[in-house]
Amino acid sequence: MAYLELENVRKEFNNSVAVENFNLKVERGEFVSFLGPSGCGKTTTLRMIAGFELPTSGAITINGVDMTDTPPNKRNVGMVFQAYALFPNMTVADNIGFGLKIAKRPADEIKKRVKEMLDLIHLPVKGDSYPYQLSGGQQQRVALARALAFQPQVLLLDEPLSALDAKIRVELRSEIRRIQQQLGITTIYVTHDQEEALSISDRIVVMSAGKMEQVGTPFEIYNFPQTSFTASFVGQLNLLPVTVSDAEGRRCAFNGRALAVGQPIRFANGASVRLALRPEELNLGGASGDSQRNELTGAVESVNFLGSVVRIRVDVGGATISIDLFNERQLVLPKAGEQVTVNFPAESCWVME
Amino acid sequence: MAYLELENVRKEFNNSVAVENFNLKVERGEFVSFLGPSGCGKTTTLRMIAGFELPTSGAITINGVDMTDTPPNKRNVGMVFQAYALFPNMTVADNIGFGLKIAKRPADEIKKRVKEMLDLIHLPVKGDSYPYQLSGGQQQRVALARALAFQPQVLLLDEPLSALDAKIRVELRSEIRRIQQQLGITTIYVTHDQEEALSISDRIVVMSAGKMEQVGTPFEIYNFPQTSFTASFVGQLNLLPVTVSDAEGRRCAFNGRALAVGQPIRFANGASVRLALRPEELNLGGASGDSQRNELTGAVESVNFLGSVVRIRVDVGGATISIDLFNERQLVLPKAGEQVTVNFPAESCWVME
Amino acid sequence: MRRFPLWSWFWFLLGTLYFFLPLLGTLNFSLRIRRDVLSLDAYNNALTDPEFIRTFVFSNQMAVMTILVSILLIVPTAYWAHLRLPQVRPALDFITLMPFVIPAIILVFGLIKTYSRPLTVFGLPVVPPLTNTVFSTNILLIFGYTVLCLPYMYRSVDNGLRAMDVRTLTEAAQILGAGWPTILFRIILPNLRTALLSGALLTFSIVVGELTLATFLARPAFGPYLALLGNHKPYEPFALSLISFALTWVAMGIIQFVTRGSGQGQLAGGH
Amino acid sequence: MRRFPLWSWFWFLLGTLYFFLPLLGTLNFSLRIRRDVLSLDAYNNALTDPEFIRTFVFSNQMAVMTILVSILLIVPTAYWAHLRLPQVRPALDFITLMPFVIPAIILVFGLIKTYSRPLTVFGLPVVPPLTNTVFSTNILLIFGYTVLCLPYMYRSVDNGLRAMDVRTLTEAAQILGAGWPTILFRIILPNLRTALLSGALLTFSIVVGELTLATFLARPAFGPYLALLGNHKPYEPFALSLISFALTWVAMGIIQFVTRGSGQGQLAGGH
Repeated sequence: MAYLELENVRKEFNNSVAVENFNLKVERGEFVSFLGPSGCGKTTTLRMIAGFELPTSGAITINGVDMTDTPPNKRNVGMVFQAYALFPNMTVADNIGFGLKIAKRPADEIKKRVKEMLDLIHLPVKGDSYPYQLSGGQQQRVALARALAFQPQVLLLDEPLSALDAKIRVELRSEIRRIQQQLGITTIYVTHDQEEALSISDRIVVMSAGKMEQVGTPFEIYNFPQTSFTASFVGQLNLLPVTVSDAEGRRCAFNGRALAVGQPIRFANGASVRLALRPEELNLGGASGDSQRNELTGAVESVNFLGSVVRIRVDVGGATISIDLFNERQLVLPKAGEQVTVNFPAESCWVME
Repeated sequence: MAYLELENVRKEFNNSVAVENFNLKVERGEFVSFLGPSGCGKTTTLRMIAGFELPTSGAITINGVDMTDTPPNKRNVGMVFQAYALFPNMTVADNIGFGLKIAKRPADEIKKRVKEMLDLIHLPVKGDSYPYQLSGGQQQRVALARALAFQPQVLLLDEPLSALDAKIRVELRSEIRRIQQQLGITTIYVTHDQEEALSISDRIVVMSAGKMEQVGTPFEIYNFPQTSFTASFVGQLNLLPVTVSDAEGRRCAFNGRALAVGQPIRFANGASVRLALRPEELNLGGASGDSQRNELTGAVESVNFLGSVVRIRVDVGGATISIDLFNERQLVLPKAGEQVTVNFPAESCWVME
Repeated sequence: MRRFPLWSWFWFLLGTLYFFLPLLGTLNFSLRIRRDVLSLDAYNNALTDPEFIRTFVFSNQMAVMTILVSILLIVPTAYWAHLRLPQVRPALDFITLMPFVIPAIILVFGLIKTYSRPLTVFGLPVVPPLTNTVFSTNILLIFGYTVLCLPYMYRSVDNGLRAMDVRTLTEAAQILGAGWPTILFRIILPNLRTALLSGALLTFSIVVGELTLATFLARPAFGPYLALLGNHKPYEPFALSLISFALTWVAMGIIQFVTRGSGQGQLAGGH
Repeated sequence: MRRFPLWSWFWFLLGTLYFFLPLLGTLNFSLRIRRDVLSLDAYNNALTDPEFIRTFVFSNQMAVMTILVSILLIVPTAYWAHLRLPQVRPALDFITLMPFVIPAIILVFGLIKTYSRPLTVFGLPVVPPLTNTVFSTNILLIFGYTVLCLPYMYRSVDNGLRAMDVRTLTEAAQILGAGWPTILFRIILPNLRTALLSGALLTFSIVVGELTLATFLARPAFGPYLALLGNHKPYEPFALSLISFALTWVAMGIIQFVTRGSGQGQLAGGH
């Protein structure tokens, strides 16, 4: 049986549906992210697990115990908020020890545990500081320590990094992952940042408009998106208007040119669909007769140097596609207006509505 | 003669130096970015060009006229602010026409020009809206139109995109570039975002602690950084501690292994220096005897899937290096702990202090 | 909502009752000038008293002058502090808070003593005596009111300026070629509209009801008239109380309406 | 700075003079009880009057009670509004603004009329007459003061709550296992410390100087004593004015000190 389980969870606010038909089983020690744009219901779902919102219907079970109606202060769940939410009137040590003090643990046990936690977050000497004396990143580490100090069954993180600067964000996310793996704690992580979700999670739940779009590992979500929402929300995507020419043989046609598709086509012959492919799977140059590679030609619209990546936009007639290449010193880049040939493997593209 | 020229510009605030020894010639129609971390003096320099700050010493010339002491309302310069700064009591049309009205142009000319500007920013029907009715991105377009309406000699942009969401930011930056090229207006753009500066500029001025670090095209800045600040501020960088073994022959040694360096070494033999290389120029696998490629071996520390890019960290003994690979479906990725060989071309690495 | 303790409702209800009971009582009483019948006679009596008209008009004139003096004093000072001297803003906040905590009676003592003789500083005459003529006493009264209302007006203007990012708007106007008069009258003042209105209405309400200053300066204002009436007549003061109260509601309704109507909630002043 | 028009300096100077001249005049005058000599006799006379002690102590007691009643009434209401009913906050803002604009004289009329008889609502007695005994009249006075000071106290508490992100802190405490009493006494109140202090000090200053309510309820408070003194003695009231003023400065100094001392500027209450 799963450690944390949400069954048919539904939540309405004033007759508008915020979350519906939410079913998820999370294994002990698993790190699951809820990924989606704002208003997709990811935070509402997290708040139902915390007990701040009650589901309109459905059940939430933690470690086999039905928690659906348990108030938040009886759930034994840890939570980290976007706004840190450290108690400003307490020192860092008192903040971390707060949950243990509430649980009336002996003072020396609290002291020992606080010390452990301070070491865990690499802030061993900050115990007597006040929150306002710490940087945002340090405050969020303390909030993490506070959430973990009383050994909760589940750790919930509600966009914990979105108030931080880009560099700190990258640093702290691997920190969070390290601590989570070290303690083996079951974790739910809410974010709207796809790179964050991809890099940190065991599994991702992509959400949109209150519904689950797809559940899978980062690799599955990125490489095999099952809905057009997932495909376009996670990563960059080129979309070519094509006609299915041979669904069985996995072929479609773009401007009269036949293209091989690596994955099954679930549309009838003659259907007008879109061929999806990621910019980084395209290459400049011909396919040199490889039947498993497709070829397109067109005029370069722009060449955009972005640092590690060079993005080339090519007008292939009726559609513009982006090609991402790694910057290399020797790279000879085409100029705007030049005619180029572009190739991509059949395997890398798929057909969507 | 250059269209906009800054000569030996220096600015002190309360005896602390904000900008010093700033020399720059900008050609007519050129797009130059000032790039650097906050507090590096880039905004102060821009504000001196606008006339909001006066240089402590030095001269600023626009189109051959010395503007050093001219008040901002006499400079005929357009500016776009980070906070949009639209006048909330005026409609979009009145905002755009404000500069022309101040200049007492005839009403029908203003009307015509406002219409042109609204078309230019692709908001033809928003003339009668008030700023609070527009999204952030739309407000910034209007601010751009307002700055351009009275045909200024120079356009200044002070972090115009940093208050916007990531997707809008990318969209609006190519919009700004398009309009700038269409009108051929000389432009100075201040940003702390290296990708923004790389993608939009003709030339970049990298600044740090009030000084110019390097001036060059995006390609030069990224691929041939001249200072260690530039190298580490722009893009990701791997740094290996190496010893120069043969400065003449462009060789150095890392853990007893000889490495070829593509660029001249300006250090003596035996000097302890650092070898710099970008994560995207490394590849997995052996150099297969190519003398112009270097080889390192080590244990995989982590494999991090970031979507379009997979980042592999390898402990090569005494240092950890990052390798960026494009995600491809067929890619067989090493596991953490596995021994791997990594190769990179001599040309892609250089030696720094 | 579900888990919230009941006592909150209790307190909320108590607060509401506490506030509205006196009002109901006053209304009830003011309608009972004739035994056992509800009538508006008390209102009629009060409003037709020529002394009422005279004092009410006088107080209104004083209020308008006070508002003008306040705006002229505060807007440029506050704008300047926002634009160029942010470091003096705490000092301004502090100074403008003081009329809250200096009782009006102390203020009026100070005014009378200081300005009833030619004011000398280190032996040099600076201001002639102001209490000698009606006109100059009115000036003293207006300046006294200005101090009394300073916290409200300053706070309104300060909030209004804070909401609009004074510095960037000023710079945006400058770079488009505008000079100082244009910036003040075309950018700053129009965006302070609701803030000024809110400050003005508060000032108005305070001045019209003010008792202490007018009494001690012996000016025929509405506040002392109302107090006098309270000592002599049983019902009419309550009618006037309610009228004044209703005027207040109307004034605040106008603030709310204008604030909403402009569609720019973030620019609203007020407290 | 360079290009800023000169008139701003002019206004700034005028404002400062305007504020401090009366103070200097008062100080000068209060030291001149003996002809041609500066002396502190006026201060000595004023402070040794037994009536001064009596009224000052009474007003201080009233002030303390007013502060307690205000805190009990306002903190839970404001906390609850922040946590669960953000939509009622505009209404609360509006209601608590009203004492600003209802003259004290109207308030006291309403209080006297309403509570001098058994208060009936639709014929049912709700509250016994309060003006019959000294004790119950004091209660009426305290409640009157509470209304007068409502804007200051509510605004302090509201600012304090606004500065601390009530909802997230409450949820953070809940998820760590805390119940309501713990949340209120360990999280909310400690973080309102400076806000409450600031509101309390303002309330204190206002109550101690208040004239109208105390006069009409015939209670021996400090405000009426000072007014009486002003009609009979020439120098002493000015000495007391300045003492009261000094107390005010001390009180505000304490606010500033505590606000700074806590090192948490963002949690400061006040206006």
